[in-house]
Amino acid sequence: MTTVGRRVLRALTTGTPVHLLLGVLLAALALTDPGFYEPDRFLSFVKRAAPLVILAAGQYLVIVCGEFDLSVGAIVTAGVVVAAELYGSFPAAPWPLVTVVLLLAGALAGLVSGLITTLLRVPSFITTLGMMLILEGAVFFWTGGSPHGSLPPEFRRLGRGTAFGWLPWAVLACLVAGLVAVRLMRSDFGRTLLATGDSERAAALAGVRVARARTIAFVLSGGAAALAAVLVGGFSGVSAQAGRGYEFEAITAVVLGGVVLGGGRGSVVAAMAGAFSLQALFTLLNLQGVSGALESTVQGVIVIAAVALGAADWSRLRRRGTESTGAKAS
Amino acid sequence: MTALRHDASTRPLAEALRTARPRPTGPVAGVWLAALAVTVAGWIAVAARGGDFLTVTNAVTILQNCVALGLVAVGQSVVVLSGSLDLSVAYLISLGTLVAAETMESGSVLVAVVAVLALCAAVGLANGLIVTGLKVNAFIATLGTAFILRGWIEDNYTGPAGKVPASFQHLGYDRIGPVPVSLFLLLAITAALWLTTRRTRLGHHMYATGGDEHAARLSGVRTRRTVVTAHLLCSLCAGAAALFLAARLGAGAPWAGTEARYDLESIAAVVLGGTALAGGRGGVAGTLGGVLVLAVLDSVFNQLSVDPFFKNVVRGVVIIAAVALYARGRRTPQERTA
Amino acid sequence: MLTMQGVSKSFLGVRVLEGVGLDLEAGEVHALVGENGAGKSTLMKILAGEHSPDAGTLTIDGTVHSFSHPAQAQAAGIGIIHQEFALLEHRTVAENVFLGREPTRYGLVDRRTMERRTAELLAELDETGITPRTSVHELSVARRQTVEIVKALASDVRILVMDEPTAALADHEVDRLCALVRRLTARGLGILYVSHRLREVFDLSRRITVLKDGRRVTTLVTRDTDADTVVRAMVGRELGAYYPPRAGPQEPGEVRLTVHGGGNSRISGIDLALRAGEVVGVAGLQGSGRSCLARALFGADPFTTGTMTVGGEELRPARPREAVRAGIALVTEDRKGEGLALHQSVTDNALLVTRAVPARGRPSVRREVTALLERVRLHAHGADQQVQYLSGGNQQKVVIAKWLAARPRVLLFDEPTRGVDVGAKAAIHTLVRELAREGLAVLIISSELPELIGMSDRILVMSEGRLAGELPAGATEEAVMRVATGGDRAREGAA
Amino acid sequence: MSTRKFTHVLAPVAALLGAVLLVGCTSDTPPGAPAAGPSGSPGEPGSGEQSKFFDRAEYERQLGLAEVTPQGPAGKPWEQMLRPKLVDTARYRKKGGGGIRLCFSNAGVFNPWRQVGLKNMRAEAALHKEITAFTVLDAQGKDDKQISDIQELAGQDCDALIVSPNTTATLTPAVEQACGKVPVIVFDRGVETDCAVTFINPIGGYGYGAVAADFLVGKVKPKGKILALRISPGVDVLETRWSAAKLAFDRSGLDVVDVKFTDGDPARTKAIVTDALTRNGDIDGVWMDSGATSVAAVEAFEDAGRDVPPITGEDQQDFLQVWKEKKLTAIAPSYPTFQWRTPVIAALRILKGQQVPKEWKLPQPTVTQDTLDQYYRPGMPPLHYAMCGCENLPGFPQKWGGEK
Repeated sequence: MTTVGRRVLRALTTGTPVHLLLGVLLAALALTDPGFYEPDRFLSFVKRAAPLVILAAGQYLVIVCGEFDLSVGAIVTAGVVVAAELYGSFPAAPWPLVTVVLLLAGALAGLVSGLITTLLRVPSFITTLGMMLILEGAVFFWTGGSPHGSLPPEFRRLGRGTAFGWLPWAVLACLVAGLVAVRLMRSDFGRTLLATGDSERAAALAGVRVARARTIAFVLSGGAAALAAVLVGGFSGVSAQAGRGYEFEAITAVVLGGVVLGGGRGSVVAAMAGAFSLQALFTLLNLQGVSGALESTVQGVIVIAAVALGAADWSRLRRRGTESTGAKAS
Repeated sequence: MTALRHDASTRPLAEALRTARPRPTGPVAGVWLAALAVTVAGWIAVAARGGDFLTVTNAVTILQNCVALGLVAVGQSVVVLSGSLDLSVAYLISLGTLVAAETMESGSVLVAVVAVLALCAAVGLANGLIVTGLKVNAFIATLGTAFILRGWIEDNYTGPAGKVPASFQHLGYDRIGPVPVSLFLLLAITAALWLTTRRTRLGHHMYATGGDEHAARLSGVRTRRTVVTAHLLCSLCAGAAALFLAARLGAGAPWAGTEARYDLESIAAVVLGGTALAGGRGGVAGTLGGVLVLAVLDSVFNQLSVDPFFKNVVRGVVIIAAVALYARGRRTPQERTA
Repeated sequence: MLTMQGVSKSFLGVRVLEGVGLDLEAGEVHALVGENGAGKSTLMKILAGEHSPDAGTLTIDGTVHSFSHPAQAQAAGIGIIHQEFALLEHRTVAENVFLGREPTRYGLVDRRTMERRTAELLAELDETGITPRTSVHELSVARRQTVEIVKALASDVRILVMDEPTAALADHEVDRLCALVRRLTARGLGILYVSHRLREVFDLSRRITVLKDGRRVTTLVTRDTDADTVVRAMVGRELGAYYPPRAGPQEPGEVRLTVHGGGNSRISGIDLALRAGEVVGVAGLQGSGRSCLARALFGADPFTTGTMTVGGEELRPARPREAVRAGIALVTEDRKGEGLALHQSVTDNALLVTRAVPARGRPSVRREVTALLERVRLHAHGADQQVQYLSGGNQQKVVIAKWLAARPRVLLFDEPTRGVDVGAKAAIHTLVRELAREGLAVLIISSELPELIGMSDRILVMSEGRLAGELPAGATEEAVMRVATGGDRAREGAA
Repeated sequence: MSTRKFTHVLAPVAALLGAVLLVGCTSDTPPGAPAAGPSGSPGEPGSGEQSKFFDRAEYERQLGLAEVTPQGPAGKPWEQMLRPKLVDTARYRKKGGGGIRLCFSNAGVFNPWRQVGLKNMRAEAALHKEITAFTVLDAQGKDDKQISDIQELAGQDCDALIVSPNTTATLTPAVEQACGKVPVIVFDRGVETDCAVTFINPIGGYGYGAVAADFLVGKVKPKGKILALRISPGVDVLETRWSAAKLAFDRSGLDVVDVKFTDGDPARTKAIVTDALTRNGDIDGVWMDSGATSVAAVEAFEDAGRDVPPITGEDQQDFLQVWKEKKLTAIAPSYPTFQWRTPVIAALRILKGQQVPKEWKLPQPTVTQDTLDQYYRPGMPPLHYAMCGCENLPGFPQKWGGEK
């Protein structure tokens, strides 16, 4: 086996299927709708995808270190409702303050999830499932079912408005979040996070503060969810179900990007590409006029197929892998 | 391996204790004790407000409320302890009620029961094959199946459909003495699953596959077959839940399974019952206890007229706390995190 | 009894086995040796039904078989004892022994028969420390091995494949295992014995087959050959001096690490001092606390009593991170589980420590990684390759590189050459010596006494969690064993 | 390489390609092609086939009711009734003194409409000193639990039982059981039994859908392109709204270019509207089956730099506000939340032995340009429903989350 061959195969297994899928979908979009690549239209597509992309980046951090975050949807809902509730009580609150408060609150929710998961050793699936129930319950309990205030235009600018008259702030936010995520994964912290997801014991014995790294991942995921909440709230206003289903969409996007549940493998770029693919798929289905009801069926089939494709390649490599590791043991 | 190594000489006492102790493991006893504790606490709380918690009616209501979730959850525990997961049960139940009610309207009850079970078997088989054959992570595989079922339901049904004849509604409403007949269905299925998981080869292989798939395979266990069977059993349990719900609702409803979030609720009940989410440990007996805890909690909330939103907060806390307690109990020096 | 002919197997176009033939007779031990990557594991896996061969035939008692699942191999009478045990930790011994072929009555698993048969088999092997209802996670490694053997015996195997059965055992346990193997052959079992340890191979086997690069080099009758011939066949060249020369009588350097009265739940009363430039060996039986000592020094399973100094400053590390900061490094015995992040690249693994515990003056850039990898003589296709694809020896070199990147002052090795082929072994030995010469304090734990004696400037011997004695360089194996077993007070049944 | 391994790779590839092709293939079909439904008459091109829920007699009855002048006190629509057929309730008269215990089995509070409604009901119950206990059990959207709730309440010493069913068909047996023990009042959705003393509801979905559709028919140029946004398929009350609207559109010659489900998610709604604009060039009117996402639809037009075409919504505060501020051409039919007050009133009448209508039809006012100022009330929360009839209840507006 040549190095090149291996490299190609490795590239295939780490993310290329999603880039292929994204390419196919984007080409299909271009065929369906020739105007899709006009700057305005395309930017608005990116704007629409921004919350999911940011959620996927956050979810990636958690998944890659071997955990789940099912609470992101609830954080988005809670974020939107809390923002409206804050504005209900303090109509004059400056938007940067509210935004920062939301981001901190999201990070706090992530911190709690992270600490429960790492210190109390509760599987994160359960921690974040519980967190989801708690957040949804608490927020609506607090607001009596629906928030008192509405979101003022200044606050909504980030999700709705444009910079320089043409560049949606959301695209900018998405870009910044994406760059930060990529930088992060290239940093020492990012590499140790990957190693933690790959082998917790090896990481711990190399001096990695495993619990801390994981908790930080949860905090970042919570913060990313809060940022998504700001965008979603800005994009579409107050809604009591702003974040519904986002947790599964984000996980789907990440997995679609070839990131392996269980940790240690996959790139954040591929995860975000997964989010774009998902959004492109929704858009394509919309533009094709596929019956709304069938959309989820198509989505289900594509998700299973794409992941199976990744898994198929991967399983062959894995055999190769067990062979080598086996050989080493003999 | 170092972490696994012990000085053998310190072990005999522990081994002796271990040998002497009968098999039921900690969490099972724990969750039933918790159910008892919640009942007592609820009784005190309700009594303090001048109510009466431990009435026959109330007890019957609690038990009745266990049935649907119980049926799904015992099935879910079989997949979970085999190391898999099923997120498609909620939509499968919805579809099951619809198929049951429609078939009963036009055909016989028997045909309907067979149709629902066949449908569920097919979905379970598909889930199992996607997980084992295509090697798609169970989380994603069953989520995908859920999406597919959802599309199917939304495309084909525009609301409640079908009608369940009175003869079949007995399953949902009749009682023997104070005990609802459906409870016997739940107990029968649970007993059957308990026997299957604990006393048959299939069950041993499920624990083995969930505990360490590689080791199980090397030992000659047909791990794929085992996982597929587990998915099959889980879906059939979802089918039983669908039939029960159809009997109780008198019709099929597209939201029969989803509004109640049977997917996540059943997993919550499973882990509440002490089954490890990673598989290999736990069992259906504990799950039933977990379901009971949730039902008793619900009833207490009802009696105290707690805000429904606040209920969710408490449920979330209870689930996390319970699993944290199990994790504490399981924490041993040689615990492997891999 | 068993004949394999012309067996070939490729993975992704890489030929791993090519036309290998092998035969096994009833009642014989046939040893299979070869360097890493020679194809031994693949051959075994084909025999076990884990892989199916691309070409070639497998005949048992005249019947041609082709397995696609381990269950079929079992049914054909082949039992495998894997180096990494195939045991379920949270199930009982009996459940493990009969896993995959539980006896049933009326369709239900017959627990009583299962436990009775297990007890009988355990009794046959004179194993008194295990009961059928013991949960496996409570057993020591050596006992788990016994369970594995019982498991194979329970299925009426006629062909038993043992993959590095002694890798995890201390010498005295090895003797016990050898006795066991002889009893099994006496019963008429054919045993295919895969091992790196030539001593056992010569002790036990009737014939030796040598594999190299996926081909069979030769099959020798043990009686008519010697170790040199076998090694030559394995590596295709003469190996020079087996161990690099010691530093010789020179002034030991400054004291790098001391412990006084160190202890925790497993070990107690530890007093030792490591000096710069010396290689200190630690010997002891399985379970004597050797690894516990290393882990305690490293803060992984910290000391709870006593005092410790590192580089002259008082420090008793409570977690690995503190030890790393103080300049201590630990190469653990479980390379795959504790040493490496298998799906990460060589570079990422090599930089793991420096990234996790950043400090000034340590390399964290790729350029310096290259220098490091050269230093440990890593033969890899590139620094971006995932370490899971490397051979055991190269993986171990990555682990060492990872620690060298952190510029440690004290280096602890736990079984540095386990599962490492002969060539890489020598490279590692040379490297260890070099490092000591450069002023590191080195502590080596090894179950292989020749290695330990060959490498160490002095040898500490552990027994029952204590330091039972210290021997100078060049001590004999007998001397070491005498101390390790507590003089004449041999620890019966301890393993 | 064995064939088995190859199929591992092949199967997903095939499925993936298949899925992509499936998406690609549909481009040949006309926009808004009918989804394959289980049965029903072939639909007119453009808007899909008629739902099997469509009930022409009921449709005509509702349209008729909309024309009727309600009986009852003016200004208190929650006490008004349309074409009442009064029934005698003397046998339910509560004998002896003591307070009244009222019980309520609620389907859930899973949307703002129900949240506002429940507040109305609680406030109404608090108005009456004779009600000493008001027990609410919340089924959280689970039919199964609501059945148990009804059984539980029927087993307690409630003087009257109010039921707001989660699903029409499924609660029938439970309600029938309860009818034998306690006077039952059903409202909002019905059940398939007439054992309840009274069934309270406004005119209904056909009326709602028709009002909105007729408005568009009047405002949009002939052959104009209509976008229909629905929450989700399979919800009976929403299906009736759509089938009435469909009928109106098919008659009018307006072109329904898209029927889409929004899941009640504003973000999705914006995406759908944006895509619809792309696909069809322009949209001349938007019909919505409920108000939760109308503001999002309006914003989608704004964000695309288009004028907002005639649009329908609901009496939700945020929509009314946008309507007023942006001077939209709009209409907001309502499914009034004041109907939550009526069951309490009905219960008291029944327990006093006074006559109540067998089916208590409430008026279903519509917010039009003319009445917008009457219903729009600044300071109320965005998800508040204007048609709450709660303005004079104690605690208004704070209890409803508003400001003085």
